[in-house]
Amino acid sequence: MKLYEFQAKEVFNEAGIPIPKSRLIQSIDELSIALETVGLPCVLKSQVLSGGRGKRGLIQVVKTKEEAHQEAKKLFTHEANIKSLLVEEAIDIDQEVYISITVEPEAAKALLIASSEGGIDIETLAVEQPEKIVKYPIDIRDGLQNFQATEVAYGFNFKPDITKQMIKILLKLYTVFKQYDAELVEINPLFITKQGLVVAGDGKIMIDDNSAFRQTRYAQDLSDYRTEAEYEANRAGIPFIQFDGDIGLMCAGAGLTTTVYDLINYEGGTVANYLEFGGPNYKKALEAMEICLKVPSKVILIVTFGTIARADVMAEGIVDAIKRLKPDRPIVTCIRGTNEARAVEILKSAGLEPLFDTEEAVRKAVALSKEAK
Amino acid sequence: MKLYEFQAKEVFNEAGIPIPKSRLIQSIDELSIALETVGLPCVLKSQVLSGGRGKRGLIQVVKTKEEAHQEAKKLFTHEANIKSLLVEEAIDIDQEVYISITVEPEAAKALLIASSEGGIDIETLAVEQPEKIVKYPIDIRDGLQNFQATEVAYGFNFKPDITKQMIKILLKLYTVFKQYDAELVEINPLFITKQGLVVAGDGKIMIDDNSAFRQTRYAQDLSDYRTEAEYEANRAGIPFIQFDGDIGLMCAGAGLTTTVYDLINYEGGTVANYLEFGGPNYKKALEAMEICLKVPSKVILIVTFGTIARADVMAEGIVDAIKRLKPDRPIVTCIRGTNEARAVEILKSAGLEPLFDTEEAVRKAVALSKEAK
Amino acid sequence: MSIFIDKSTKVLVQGITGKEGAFWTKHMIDLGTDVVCGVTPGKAGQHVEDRPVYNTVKEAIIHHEVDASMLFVPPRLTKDAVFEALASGIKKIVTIADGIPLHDMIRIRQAAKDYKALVVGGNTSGVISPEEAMMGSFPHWIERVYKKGNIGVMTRSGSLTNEVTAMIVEKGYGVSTLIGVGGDPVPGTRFAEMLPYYEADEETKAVVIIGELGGTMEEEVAEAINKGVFTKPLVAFLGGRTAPKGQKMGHAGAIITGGKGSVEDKITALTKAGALVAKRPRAVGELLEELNVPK
Amino acid sequence: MSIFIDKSTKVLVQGITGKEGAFWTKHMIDLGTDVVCGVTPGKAGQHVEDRPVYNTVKEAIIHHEVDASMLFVPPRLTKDAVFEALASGIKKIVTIADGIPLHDMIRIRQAAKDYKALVVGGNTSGVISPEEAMMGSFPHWIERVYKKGNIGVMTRSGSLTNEVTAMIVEKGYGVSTLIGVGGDPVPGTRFAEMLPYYEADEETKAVVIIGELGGTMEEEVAEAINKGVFTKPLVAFLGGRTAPKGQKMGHAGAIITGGKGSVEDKITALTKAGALVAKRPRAVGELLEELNVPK
Repeated sequence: MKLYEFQAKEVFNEAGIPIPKSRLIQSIDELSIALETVGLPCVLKSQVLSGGRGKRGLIQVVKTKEEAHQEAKKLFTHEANIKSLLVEEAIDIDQEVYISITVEPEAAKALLIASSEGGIDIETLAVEQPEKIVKYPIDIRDGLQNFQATEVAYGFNFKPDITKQMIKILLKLYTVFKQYDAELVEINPLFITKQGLVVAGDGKIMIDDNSAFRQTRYAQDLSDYRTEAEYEANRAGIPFIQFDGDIGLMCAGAGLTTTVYDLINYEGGTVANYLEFGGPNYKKALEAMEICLKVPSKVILIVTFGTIARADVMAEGIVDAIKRLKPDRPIVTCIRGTNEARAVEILKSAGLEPLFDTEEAVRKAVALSKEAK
Repeated sequence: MKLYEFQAKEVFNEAGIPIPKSRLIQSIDELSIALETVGLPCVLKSQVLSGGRGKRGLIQVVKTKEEAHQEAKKLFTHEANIKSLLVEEAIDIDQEVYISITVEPEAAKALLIASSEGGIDIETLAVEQPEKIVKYPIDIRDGLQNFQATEVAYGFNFKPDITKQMIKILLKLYTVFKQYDAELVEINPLFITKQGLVVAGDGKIMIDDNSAFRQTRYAQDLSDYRTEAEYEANRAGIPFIQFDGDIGLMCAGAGLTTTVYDLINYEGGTVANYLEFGGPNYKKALEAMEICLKVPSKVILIVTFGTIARADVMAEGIVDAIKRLKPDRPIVTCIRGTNEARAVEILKSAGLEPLFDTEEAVRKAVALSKEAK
Repeated sequence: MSIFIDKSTKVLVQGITGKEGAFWTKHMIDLGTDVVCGVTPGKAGQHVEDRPVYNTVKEAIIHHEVDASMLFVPPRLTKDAVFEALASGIKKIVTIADGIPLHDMIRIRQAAKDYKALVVGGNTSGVISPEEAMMGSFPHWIERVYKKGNIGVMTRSGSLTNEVTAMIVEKGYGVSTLIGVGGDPVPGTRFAEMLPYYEADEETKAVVIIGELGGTMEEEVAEAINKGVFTKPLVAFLGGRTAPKGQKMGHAGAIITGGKGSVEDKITALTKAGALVAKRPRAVGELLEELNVPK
Repeated sequence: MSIFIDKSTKVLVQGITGKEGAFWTKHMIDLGTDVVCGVTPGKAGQHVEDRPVYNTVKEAIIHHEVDASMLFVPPRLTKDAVFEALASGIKKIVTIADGIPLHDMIRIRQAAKDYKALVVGGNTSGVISPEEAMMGSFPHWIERVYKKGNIGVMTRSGSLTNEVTAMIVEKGYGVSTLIGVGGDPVPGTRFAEMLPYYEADEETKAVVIIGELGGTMEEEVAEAINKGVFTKPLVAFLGGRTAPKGQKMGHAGAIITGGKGSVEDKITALTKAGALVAKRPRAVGELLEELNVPK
């Protein structure tokens, strides 16, 4: 689970990592008070979970009250469905630094990544001048130790005062990583101000979903779903992504789904949505199909090869869902695995033509999607 | 630093280790309310830091209000200088268990010690039937793990319900050990009640003095000092113990002090007090001698062999202290170490006869102490 | 033949009395697995499929020789159960738990390294050597997938494994040992770590890996081939060639891999190392034939 | 000759620019110690006694070969400084800090074991090989204690060491290497662990240990003699024979040692192993003579 910038900064602030003066507003009415607190010039930062906000125009520097109102109005009515803005003081930036802590799966360690050349071009730097990026493995039993943060910080060759601030921030960033069961904590850019202070310019925290049971502070935020179908799927606990193609996919397993996605593309078709209909969701045929039918697709393709997710149970669910929902588009099934013979009987008795070969099923779905055009 | 039983139980309670219903009282006036809360019969437990309370009559079981008042009055006027009583419900004991966690210096681990035969005879058991005591080393990086507590608890062959309570208590006891930088956490006895509950009958927590800077909750309690001299020494940060012999000792270093103590005994003398006049205290000659003079001794013997604690600085301090305090008893000095030639000059110029050999100094002090009788 | 487990491997089951544990223990035994005993705290004295149950692993290994432990333990308790098995000296551990906290998995893998043990999982069906033995939750009854043979299979996926393996079997091949390393970001055991075992196994004539977007496990396989650690034919199938790119892991993910880690990069690395990469599941079997891997 | 340190040992000083660090660095050099460089974060570029200062140990070892690290670091920061030295591959570390938290010391000793390193201290004056080298805060200028010779000395005490060693020197002996293991309940290095080095050192003809009440370090020495790990003459001095008994460690202390650990028990163990135990400091020198240890 990814936190919003304002949430990440809230966490940073509590941990003792300096953040700019700021105020979160949910409507244009709150802007004036925010400006009084924060001062001018300031930055209006749209709170959305997707990246590349700067390039998409979702971050605006404003110098006057009028400009602030004008830009805030634009952002609140932006198609990106922006629910809140972080109004933040404008910082006199001397330098932008990159720091993050993530997981290194091979070594089974945490990995501190740092570069004195932070900012939006960090990924380019990683490719072109990887030597400018420090990668420092951390044993999670002891955590990031003071001497390690010291080694990293002095490596930047900042002035002593900046270095001391940097050491503290690195140590605190690790405590956040640990305390929040994070997949990633990232500050990019970390500003060094002209006044000689080190301040988090942005903040990204991704909490491990498997640790949700012990990370209850920030529940999954639903305001960022783009469509009703995505929202419904999330409520039902069903992984779902919406695209703008023709074939609605109900598949089991991320690997098989991705493969079917590839096969559809190879055959010249397009995907309308991805829906996880396997694992713990294999008994949720009704909800799954209901969500699929909300997406404007031309055909629904169901591909499974289940083990614990029994084929017969899935087939029964599908048949039941068809009876209840009376879908307005053709359905192609390719349901295999445990008890597949029984599944075939069930599907046939409901008038469907069960297929057994994934490629064949994909070809049929693509053909149907083209016919419907 | 050792906590009182009531403090240890406070810590246990917060950590989730069950304790008996109880109320702390500081005077006899509070007894009635305590009895109402706790009920009868109950136990009056004197809160003193020294051990062997049961054998010294400092713990009394009472059945009636009258008996309670009678015994409480006795305890509050007891020579042991009891400042408070823990009034605790009487428990229907089925079995007494021993558990503790301490440090194993050789292996560099924590050590969980447990026996299903707890109570006051645990030390005898340790000598006579050591196989009845489990010693379980714990890696402090991971702490006591659930499976380890499970192994220890099932080793007792209790009923499953008791075992489950035991596992939780072991895990919580470890969190106390860790959280309080403890040298020792001990529950003896740990009661198994006739009702099938596991409850801490007593509690001992010893906090590492070197961790005092991060263990600030319980400051050293001064009410337990027996004499004004001990209290003053503690205020001055000077290690001090009072005995009832004739020679007041101002020594540097625990090892040397203990050795001088031995030598005095070998020579037929007795020690009036031990005072640490070395290490960080080597400049505190005035305070040290002031404390020594409060103890009824016949002679003061000063033995040092200092390195950083410079001999000349100590000699100067002694001479200054003598001038100011005008001691009423003879002083024998044996001050060696860094700059000892200068120290000799200083002492001689003040009319003292500096000695260089510890045994000679001890013999002289013993002789003086006998003359004075 | 097979690696990791065969008929002679003595398996202990942690969490044997649970619903899932008892169900799959029966199936493991049906397939020939030598399940010797089980552990569930508080259930000592009970039996599951005639196998005795103990309170702790420590107790169990007093009475039984044990080579491997199979965990049917909830994700939150998995770290503790793995540590218990490791502390008892067990060197092969399989956990199928789906939802093990990430930071727990880091500790599990780190501990496995310290103990020089293999922990396979979580988020997997486990390990199966068809007609020999199984540790996990494989539906060995699906004949067109779980057929004995001479192809080693390693996979990060669930259903996709059935899809691909079915294509191998369709061509007349079978499986020596199938290892599901699992779909978690930090699996206990990685592809490249199992290659030396497949290399040493006389009956395994080729290995198929079923990979995914993200991470560097496939690149590590390419490296192992480059280093000569693995010299047998290797065919890879990777889903996600046309998948829309998500930027899930912020900049850090891209930085770690130096901007690599995409399916294209994996394909390049594997191809350079001399492995074949199948575009469709069906092609896996076809490529094995092209390589003249005997059936 | 000497063990642990001699003229050729290249020593790094952590905390070299501090008051204590600079003071003792001068004395270490005066005694012949090969101090090659120092570390204090933020002071890179400075010099102490002409030795260059670096921000980190990692940086220092790029420019210097280092055999040992001497710490003049406050007790609260000692764990971090020891870990820094260990992480840089330094295998001999001495810390004189008085007041290192107990749980920190457990980790320090555990880490030292993991790294197969020796950490001497805290709460000690360190290690000295008279006329060769010194790591710590020994007043080598006190001639009647710090005289070169062939007696190895190990001690848990401070001032008592001067007292006892003076008695050794009074009899015409001198010291090969004096190691203060320190007075903390968990010292980084224990008596018995240093015995093999004294055993191997040709010039050391006998070892004197200066022990105390409590703990089991003296019993471990007896065991080492029993096992033949140490075969040279050994004389022990133990203070506290007549000391009033405190029950500081509750029941646990008594349980761990099975009711033992008193000075009498230590004397019994050492005597049984063939060591001699001196009753008074003066007797230490006398016993060495009785044992015909050459001067």
